[in-house]
Amino acid sequence: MKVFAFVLVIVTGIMLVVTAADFPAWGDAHSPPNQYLSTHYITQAEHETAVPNMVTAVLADYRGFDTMFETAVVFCAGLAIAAILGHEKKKRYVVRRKALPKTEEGDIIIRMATRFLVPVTQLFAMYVIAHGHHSPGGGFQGGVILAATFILMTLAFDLKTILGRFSEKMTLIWANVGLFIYAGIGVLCVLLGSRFLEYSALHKILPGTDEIMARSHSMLGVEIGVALTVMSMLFAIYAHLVSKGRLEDGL
Amino acid sequence: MNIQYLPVVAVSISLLAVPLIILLNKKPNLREAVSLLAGVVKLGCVIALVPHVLNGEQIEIVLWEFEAGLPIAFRVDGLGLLFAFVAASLWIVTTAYSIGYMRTTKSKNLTRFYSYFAISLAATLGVAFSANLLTLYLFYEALSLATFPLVTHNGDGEARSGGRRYLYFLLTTSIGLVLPAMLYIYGQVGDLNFQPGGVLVDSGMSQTTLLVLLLAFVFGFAKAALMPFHGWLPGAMVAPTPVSALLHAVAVVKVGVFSILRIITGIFGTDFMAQVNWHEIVTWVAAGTVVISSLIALSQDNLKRRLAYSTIGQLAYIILGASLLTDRAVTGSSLHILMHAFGKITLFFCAGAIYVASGKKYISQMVGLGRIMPWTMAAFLIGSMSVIGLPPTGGFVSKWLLLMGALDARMNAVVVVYLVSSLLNAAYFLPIVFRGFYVPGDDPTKPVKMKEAPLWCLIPLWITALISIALFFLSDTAIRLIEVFLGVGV
Amino acid sequence: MSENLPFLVIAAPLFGALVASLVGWARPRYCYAIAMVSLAAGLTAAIALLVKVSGTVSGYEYRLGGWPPPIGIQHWVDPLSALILVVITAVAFLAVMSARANLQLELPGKERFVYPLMLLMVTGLSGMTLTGDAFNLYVLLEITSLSSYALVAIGRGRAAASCLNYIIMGTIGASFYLLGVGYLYLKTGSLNMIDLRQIMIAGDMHGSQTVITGFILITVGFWIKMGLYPLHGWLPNAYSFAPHAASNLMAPLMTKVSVYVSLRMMLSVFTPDFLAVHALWAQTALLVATIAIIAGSLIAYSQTDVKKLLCYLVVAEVGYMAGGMWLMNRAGITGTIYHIAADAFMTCCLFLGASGLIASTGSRHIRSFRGATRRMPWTFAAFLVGGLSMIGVPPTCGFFSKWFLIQGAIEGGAWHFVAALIFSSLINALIFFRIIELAYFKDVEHEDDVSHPPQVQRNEAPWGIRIPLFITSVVIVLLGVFSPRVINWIERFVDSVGVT
Amino acid sequence: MSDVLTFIISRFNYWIYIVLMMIGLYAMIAKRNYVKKFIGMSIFQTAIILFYVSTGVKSGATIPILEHGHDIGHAAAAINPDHYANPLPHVLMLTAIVVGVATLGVALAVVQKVHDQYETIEEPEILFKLGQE
Amino acid sequence: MIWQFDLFILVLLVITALVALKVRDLLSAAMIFSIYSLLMCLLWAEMGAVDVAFTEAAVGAGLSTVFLIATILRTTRRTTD
Repeated sequence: MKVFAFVLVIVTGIMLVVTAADFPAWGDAHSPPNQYLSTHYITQAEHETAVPNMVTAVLADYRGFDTMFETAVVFCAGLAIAAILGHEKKKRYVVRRKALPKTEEGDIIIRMATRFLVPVTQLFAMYVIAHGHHSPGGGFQGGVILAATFILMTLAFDLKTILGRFSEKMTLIWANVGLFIYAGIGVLCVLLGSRFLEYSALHKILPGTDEIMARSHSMLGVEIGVALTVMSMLFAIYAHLVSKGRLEDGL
Repeated sequence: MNIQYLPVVAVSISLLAVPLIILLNKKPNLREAVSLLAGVVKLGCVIALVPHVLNGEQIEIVLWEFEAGLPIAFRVDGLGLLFAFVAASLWIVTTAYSIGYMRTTKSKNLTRFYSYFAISLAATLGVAFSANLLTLYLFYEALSLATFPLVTHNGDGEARSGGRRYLYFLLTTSIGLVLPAMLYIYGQVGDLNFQPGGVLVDSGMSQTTLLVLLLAFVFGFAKAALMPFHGWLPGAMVAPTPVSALLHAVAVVKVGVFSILRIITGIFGTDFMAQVNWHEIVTWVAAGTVVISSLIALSQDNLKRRLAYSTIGQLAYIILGASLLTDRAVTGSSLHILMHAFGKITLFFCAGAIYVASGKKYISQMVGLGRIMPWTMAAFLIGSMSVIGLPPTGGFVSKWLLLMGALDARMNAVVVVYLVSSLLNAAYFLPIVFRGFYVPGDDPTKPVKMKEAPLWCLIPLWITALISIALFFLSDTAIRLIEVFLGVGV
Repeated sequence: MSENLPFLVIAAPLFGALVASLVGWARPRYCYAIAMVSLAAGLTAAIALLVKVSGTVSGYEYRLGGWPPPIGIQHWVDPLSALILVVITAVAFLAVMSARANLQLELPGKERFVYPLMLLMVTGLSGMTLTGDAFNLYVLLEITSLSSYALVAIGRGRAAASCLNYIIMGTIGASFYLLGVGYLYLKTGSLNMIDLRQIMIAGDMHGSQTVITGFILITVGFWIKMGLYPLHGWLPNAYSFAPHAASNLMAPLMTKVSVYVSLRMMLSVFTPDFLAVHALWAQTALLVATIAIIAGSLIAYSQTDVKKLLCYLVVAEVGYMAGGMWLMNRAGITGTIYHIAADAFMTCCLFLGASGLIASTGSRHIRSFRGATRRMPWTFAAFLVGGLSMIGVPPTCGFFSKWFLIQGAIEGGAWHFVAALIFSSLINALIFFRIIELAYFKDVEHEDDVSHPPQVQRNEAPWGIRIPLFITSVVIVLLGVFSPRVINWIERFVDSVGVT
Repeated sequence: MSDVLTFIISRFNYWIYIVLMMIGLYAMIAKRNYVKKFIGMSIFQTAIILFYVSTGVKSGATIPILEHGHDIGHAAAAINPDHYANPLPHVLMLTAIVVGVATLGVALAVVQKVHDQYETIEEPEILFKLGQE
Repeated sequence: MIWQFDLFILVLLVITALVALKVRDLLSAAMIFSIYSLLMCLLWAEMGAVDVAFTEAAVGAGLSTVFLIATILRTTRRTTD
């Protein structure tokens, strides 16, 4: 196997190296990818969508259909992992508790630090989501950070406790809500007589906007949808992986 | 009714009978009545077509167009009608015979038996009426598949291995040789219709290509059992006798030679064949088959196997005649389809009757049988005479034409082959009759008691025997049909 | 609304998946109904789309987000994609219809995962068929792959272990495709398929090393995804150990859609002219396909496990299509496209039949066919229709695809491919007649006892499997009977891309 | 000589991406441990992402966010495309990263399930145990 | 953009990739893979792809590693490979 793999890798590698000689030089501003569509996105994005962060504009508007399926991929992965690792017979989630347990073993410093860190981090995540129009970031990054805060809490406390707050059922519901927001905005455009995900149609129902601002605002909605799905599904994936699907004790 | 639809009715009537046969599963008498009735209707359709064809009318119908210029279509001409007549008339007789045979041997699954029998007949008539090679091929394949359950009807190990062999041979050759050859022709010429002058005349194919194509067809239609692709036929003799009789003396094997005749006359065209000059290869292969199979038949002790090898030889006769390309030879070989069918089916019926009445399968056991079953053995004699080619039986007419054809073609070697093989035929049939009548049985002192086969068996076999004789006198109509087809006078 | 049909085809299963995953939490029983309704909606939309496309000249575009093509993502519906879309949605509908009966036996309690995953998979597959954007195709490919990984791994026994291999091979295939698209992007700056073709023609890039490597990467990537012979390693295990409900859906569709995408890339992005320049590729590909057909058939012949046998038949059938598309003539391409449709139904029929058999006998050994003609005449008859189609017996659709493929191969002078096609037909005949023989004869122990015909217990497959099975077998015959119309339809596409 | 050097240096990203990709491919095929295989898979995927990102680089350009973005419509007329990096590969790669992590998650879940069944995550041992069944 | 810095990271990337696949302890492999991701993220940030870098930092260096560690702790840490 090793010899075979080695030969395969060498052959493929040589093919790629030979091809790389044909590439435009690295960093060339006049190479085809940097000219054709790129120019349009750079110069027109703000005109057409009122979003200065071109990445967000392309992500959520020009190629919004891609992003919807990117979100669906995350959703699909969450379902997949629950399906693969899930155990049926047992009770799947614990009773909701009102407060975090007061006295348990574990490092008090870590727990206290977590208590301080989590709200701040979540606030930052929301900033990342909301400010994606103007700075790096957006729904996906924000969603990951939100998921990370929950993971941090499971590390500091334990999985059962956190699942009591954010149960598997809740993750499913929020993930669905996220995708529904995304796809729903798309369908809304259809209902308003435009094509799928053609946000400009939404200016008819968004007060005080023109077609361009409608695009900008819808993108925010879309980003929120992405964030919700990513947050809940990534946390659910973690919860399943860390407990081999039993959802009882974490690390 | 429009005359056009008659061939369609003739083909499909037995298919329509199938649901009825299945429905009447529990009522054997009705079920068999349905089979007989369908047979009569079918024969009626075929006979109704005869005057039209003799008048030179074009009866053509397109059922379904698969691609532009490539339809599934029927066209009735003399050769096809002759063949259809053979198949349809013998179906009635065989159905009657199988009632006697299958009931006496207490076979099971008779509903299945009659259903597939009916389907096979539909496919056979489909081949007979095909207007182009594609249609012919489709019905040819359908026939292979529909007869498989019949061959393996007994369901024991022997039947299964025989059936497997049957299917392997037929499918391998037809899919492996005929299909690519047909597609090649279609790709090159764009026409698969049988035409009097052939479709390959102006194709500009090289000599080698034509040879390959010719051999692909001649061997690919392995139902014709040309050596070395004959192996399935003796193996298929494990089937119940009515099946062997109808399918392996008439329907299946004749479909093979009929297809080869169609290729030679309709795709290559006799004139073009003569021009290309490859037909002699076929002549020699067929001649070899005639002689070798006759010799093998001599050495067989199992009666049905001897008949099978005899069939191989007689089929090669037909191909041999066709490959000579003279008008009289082609007429003779077409006629031999008819004559041999009635002669050989008589022989098979006799073999079955002997088995039913006495349980004997081997020739060595049949000493003195003529006294026990005189009627059967007398019919056997008539059948033998027809196959050998002695007057006053139909076989004489066709063999005579074949001989004349060989003389026309100035192929003296072929004349010799025909004569030698007729002698061999006599050598392997007549001793059976002779020993049956004149050599006393195991115990000469014991009084001989007649123990004939049941009437349901006996009557059909006498019918076919008598028709064999009648054909000697009535061969005119058949020859006329062929003349119309070939457009010549003999 | 009719303008929005392409989106409806995709949105129906997507929303179905969402709703099913939610409802499934509380009421798993309703998942089946939701799945059926959404797939029926998808099928209806696909058929409506087919009708709509028949009224246009070459095709019909749908701009997602309203952006003009190279800037935004575009759906491109031409006769080819409309046809394949109908096939996909129809087969998915039938396969999912059988899922309930299978799931009850195999994976009770997992309905709430299986149906949403199946629906997501159908979403991905339909999207791959419709999309006109090379990168969008990658995303949809991944959603399809992810759901299929899960559907395989959810099974019992060896399913998970075979899934690991599947994931690795699947990721390599998808990544190769992604890289290939990257190479094209690097050279052209565009991701839209039609745009890519135009830029490549206008810039005369067909000789460029980058484009050539991109093409090789894309082709090899999809060879892995479709399971062409030397790269097929993952396929038999993954499909045969997957739950029947999943393999009924995956086996007919996954490979076919990969073939479709490969064909789409060759014809619509790279153009036949480009491929004609590199004659060596066609020879290599035909050789590989020939080997695939022969090897697949032979291995299938040696199998005793029914599902494994069918999987190797799929491997052989992939060889048909992978070779047929490289014939690059009218008959060859027509045959390939027709075979995509025909094979989807054939494979579906066989897998449904096999799952019905396993459901009623509990064994997946080929011996469990014993006496099937008496125990389950209807199930077996429907299964047999698929088998006969696999052999290529008219009037089933299998005959007509073979007809065109062989015709194309003869025209192209690819005699080894002709030989392989015929060889595999024969092997298929052997395989299915072995099964018929088992079903017919080896049934009753007391064969000799004539007076008391043994009472055979009727043991048909559950209705939930039988109904889709019947429908599929009827479709196989209808597709054959109406093949002239289908062929005409396909030739409309073939002529429009300039294949002669 | 310096030409060759410039040629090599100017494409250094591409060389490295090929090396990383081949490392990943080799690991996916030849490594026996499934966790290692999937680490290899991630390396393989990030290598492709590196390739894409490298195609969008422009020397001397800044990040693809408009500088005066907050005052809408202000400097629109004066945007010079050469001043900003190409945003399209970035968008594509965001998607690819997500797909990568999703695949990794599913793969690891399957690894856990296999470990449940066979008590090992080494390929040869799993094959051995499968052979014993 | 400083090409020396670029070069340095690229070389480090190859080294970390090799080491991650070479170490016998899976937990170390996961951690080194995390470093690999972080370096990658640095490289992308330096190439101007801030959004990608941000995502890779969160996903590659963060979540992927967590997933890997979770799996390793739930299965086994040792390998002969």
